[in-house]
Amino acid sequence: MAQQQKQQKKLEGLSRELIALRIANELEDGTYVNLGIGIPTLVSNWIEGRDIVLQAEIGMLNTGPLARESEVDQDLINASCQPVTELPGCCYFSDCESFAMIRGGYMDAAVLGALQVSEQGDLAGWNNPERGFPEHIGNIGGSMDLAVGAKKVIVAMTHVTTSGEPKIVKKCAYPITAERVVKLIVTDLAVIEVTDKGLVLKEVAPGLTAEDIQSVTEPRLNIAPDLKEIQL
Amino acid sequence: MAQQQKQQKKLEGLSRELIALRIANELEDGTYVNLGIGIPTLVSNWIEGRDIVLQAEIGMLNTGPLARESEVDQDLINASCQPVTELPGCCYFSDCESFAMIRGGYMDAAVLGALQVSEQGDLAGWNNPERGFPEHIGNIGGSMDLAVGAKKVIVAMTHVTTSGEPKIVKKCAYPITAERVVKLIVTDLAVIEVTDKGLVLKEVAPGLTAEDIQSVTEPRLNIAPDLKEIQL
Amino acid sequence: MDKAFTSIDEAVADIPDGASIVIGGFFTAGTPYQLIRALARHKAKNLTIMVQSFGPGNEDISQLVLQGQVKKAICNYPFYRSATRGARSAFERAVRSGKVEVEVYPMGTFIEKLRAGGAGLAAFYTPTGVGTVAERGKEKRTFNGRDYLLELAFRPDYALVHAGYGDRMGNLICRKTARNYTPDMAAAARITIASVEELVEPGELDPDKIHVPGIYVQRVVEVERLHYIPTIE
Amino acid sequence: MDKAFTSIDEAVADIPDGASIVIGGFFTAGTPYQLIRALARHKAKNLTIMVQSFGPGNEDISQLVLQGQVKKAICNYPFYRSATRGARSAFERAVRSGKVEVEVYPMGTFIEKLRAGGAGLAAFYTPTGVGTVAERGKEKRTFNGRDYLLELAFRPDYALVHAGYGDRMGNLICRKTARNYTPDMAAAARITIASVEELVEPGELDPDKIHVPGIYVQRVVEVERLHYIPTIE
Repeated sequence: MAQQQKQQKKLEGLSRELIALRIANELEDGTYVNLGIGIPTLVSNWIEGRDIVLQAEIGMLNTGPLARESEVDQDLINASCQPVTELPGCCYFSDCESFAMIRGGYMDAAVLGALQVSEQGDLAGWNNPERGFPEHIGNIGGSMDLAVGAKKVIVAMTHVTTSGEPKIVKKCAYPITAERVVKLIVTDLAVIEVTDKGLVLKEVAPGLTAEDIQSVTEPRLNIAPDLKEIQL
Repeated sequence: MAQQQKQQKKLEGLSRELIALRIANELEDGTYVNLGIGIPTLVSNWIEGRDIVLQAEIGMLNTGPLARESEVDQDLINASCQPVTELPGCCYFSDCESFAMIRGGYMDAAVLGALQVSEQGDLAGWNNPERGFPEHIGNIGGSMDLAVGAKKVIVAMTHVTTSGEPKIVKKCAYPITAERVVKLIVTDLAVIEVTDKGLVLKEVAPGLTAEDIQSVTEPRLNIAPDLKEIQL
Repeated sequence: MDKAFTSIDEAVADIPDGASIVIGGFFTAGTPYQLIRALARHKAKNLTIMVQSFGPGNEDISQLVLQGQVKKAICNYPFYRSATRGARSAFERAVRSGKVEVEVYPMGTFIEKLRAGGAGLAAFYTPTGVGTVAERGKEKRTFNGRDYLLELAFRPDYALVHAGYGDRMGNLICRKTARNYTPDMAAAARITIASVEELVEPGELDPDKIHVPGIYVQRVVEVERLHYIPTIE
Repeated sequence: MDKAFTSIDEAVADIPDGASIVIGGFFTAGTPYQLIRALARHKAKNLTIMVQSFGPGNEDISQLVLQGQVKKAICNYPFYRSATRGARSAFERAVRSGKVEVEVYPMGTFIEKLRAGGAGLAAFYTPTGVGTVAERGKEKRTFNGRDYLLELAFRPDYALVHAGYGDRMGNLICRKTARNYTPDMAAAARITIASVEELVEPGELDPDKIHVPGIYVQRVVEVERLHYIPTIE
């Protein structure tokens, strides 16, 4: 544990904003994307002007940037309860339609936060049992629908917990959001792909090695032949 | 058969318009009503100015009278494919929403035509096997949804077929639309209620007797203690 | 995202033989006449066509039947109401001769199966059709003392729909009862092709009034408004 | 049909003890604050409340909890996101002490159960929640190689909803993302009570723009627009 904490200090990585930028680079033009609460929300700062349509699960397509003070409208918010704006071509619909759309496979990508991701791509993100409620009681919100409905689930999170524990694990200890759905994990330290043959380390933060990443990752990482520094 | 035809000639009853009027009188103010194809459509002529909202299953509430020539809009039709008009407070919605509404129990009454009605209230109206298609192939349209969804199903039809056969029968020979749904049958000759204890003859056309009606009705009719002439 | 096509023939050009295609519209309201004609010119074969009717208002579909493009029809009101008129219809003749297979659903079930498909649901239980021939081959199950039939979701390959107004991102606004099947068919199909009478730039349509969110529409093409007088011969 | 009430207290006066009530709104968008306050004044007890959250944006609901009116809560995001803020919430304390029972569904399932109820369907199969604790006690079934959970329809006794505009026949138009749960909750409940910021005569609303057909709304009452700034402390 002492050793791990020492190691954690050594592993300085990307800021939350740069994790978001790396994910923005991953998104393709001409796609529909949903951004979850937390780091995922920051992705919107990096796609302005790009041909990417954001969906807000409350019931909106083509959500614009956060509203400035004079623009705030209590009837125009995203699912993180932030006041937002309209982009040309936006439209509104019911929450029921929004989730029909999500389950129906219309989201090309969903970017979600996570407490843990397993090497099979299980996502645990909705319930922190440390809060002391029974295991089946917690803030599910739209996370389970997004996790099963999106064509590509990208997880945005810090690589380890505040106490230095790996969040990429062999098996999720926290209640899961969905089984075998995560395709890509972007953390402050690395970009890791989830494949049928296990996790593949594709990119590392500047100054870090594959061994550094492995030391804070529970399952064994396969190293991509073209392993490189995180592309920003 | 010769005798029956003689009898049929004798039993002159209400016109289609007056069957519709009798049904209009049955409808309560403050209700939502769907009118099927045929005689039921004529009911709309008798409720102008009353507090009854008509639903068109194509996706409209508060459908107005048939459009006059100058008002015709190809995008504003009822389910009988007739051009109609708007009444104040009308609204449009999808066909899917329309049937959600119908199955959801929001129609206080549906007035439907029928080929046969059984003494249990089974309705047969969608498929005339004489047309020569297999039994499961025919114009179902919205009839099955309306028959199971409406709070009160009222049948509007002639009492006998063009060849003089009873259309109120012990058991439907034609493919049924729904089981045990008809509450009231209004024909050119009589008004008959379908109850748990069988059919109850409530009203007869002017000049006719209960015996006349029984002679063209297959199941046994219970005669209402207050049997009267059809109220128009 | 500019989903506008200038050529209606190009908009349908990739529809392969054997495709399942849902077609919107109810008689004169919302029928995508020009897209149906383009499909006839395109000549894809062995098609499964899901449409309200092969009867009145859909005369343009006759051409698909006459050209032998239709293998199977899924409808809720397949035929002309009039037996006499029906006897003259190419579709009814093809059904009687066994050239076209027909499946009929109650109208509410017909569109709810598509809604379920678009909404990512596998199936639902409906009370409609219990005790009738519509229950043949279907699971019947009791909930709270009432019987229901299990109906499976349907996800067609293509949808051909029509709307009064559309923008280049695929958002559609329908006129009055022409809305009918359009929103749910657009959501159900993997590729939705919409003809619109007025194509505008994104931002010109009222976002609170859009009936079909653009995400459901992959191609949009402007067409002339054809004028019909709704009367049944 | 004039469904307008002048007194909001009269509009909720018949809600009995033990009723199930769905409440629309998502944070500051579309929450029927005044109706919730009227329900607190009305003091009906043993209520089952189905609402997105007892957390931010629904502080007015705290009063129902503090007054012991709530027996059971059905939510999709019941608590404050912040554990610290949550610890101070009357609702979380009531849940921890066992005074209020909680049931949680994924957001899509939460609203789809109501949609099914309003649409007269008994149940549906959804892929959401498979392999998670959400599948406890639920039938799991495979369709085309994929697993789905059976979810039952829900038909509450009452719905409290809010809309920007309404007419006396109950037709509602919502503003932007304030639409959220309103249409499907209104359809699901046996009695829907709507507060609107502007009540107009029938015919004044664009019939192509109505989000909630009046048939789903039994009572409508005009209220002042309350102004909130959407920020989470």
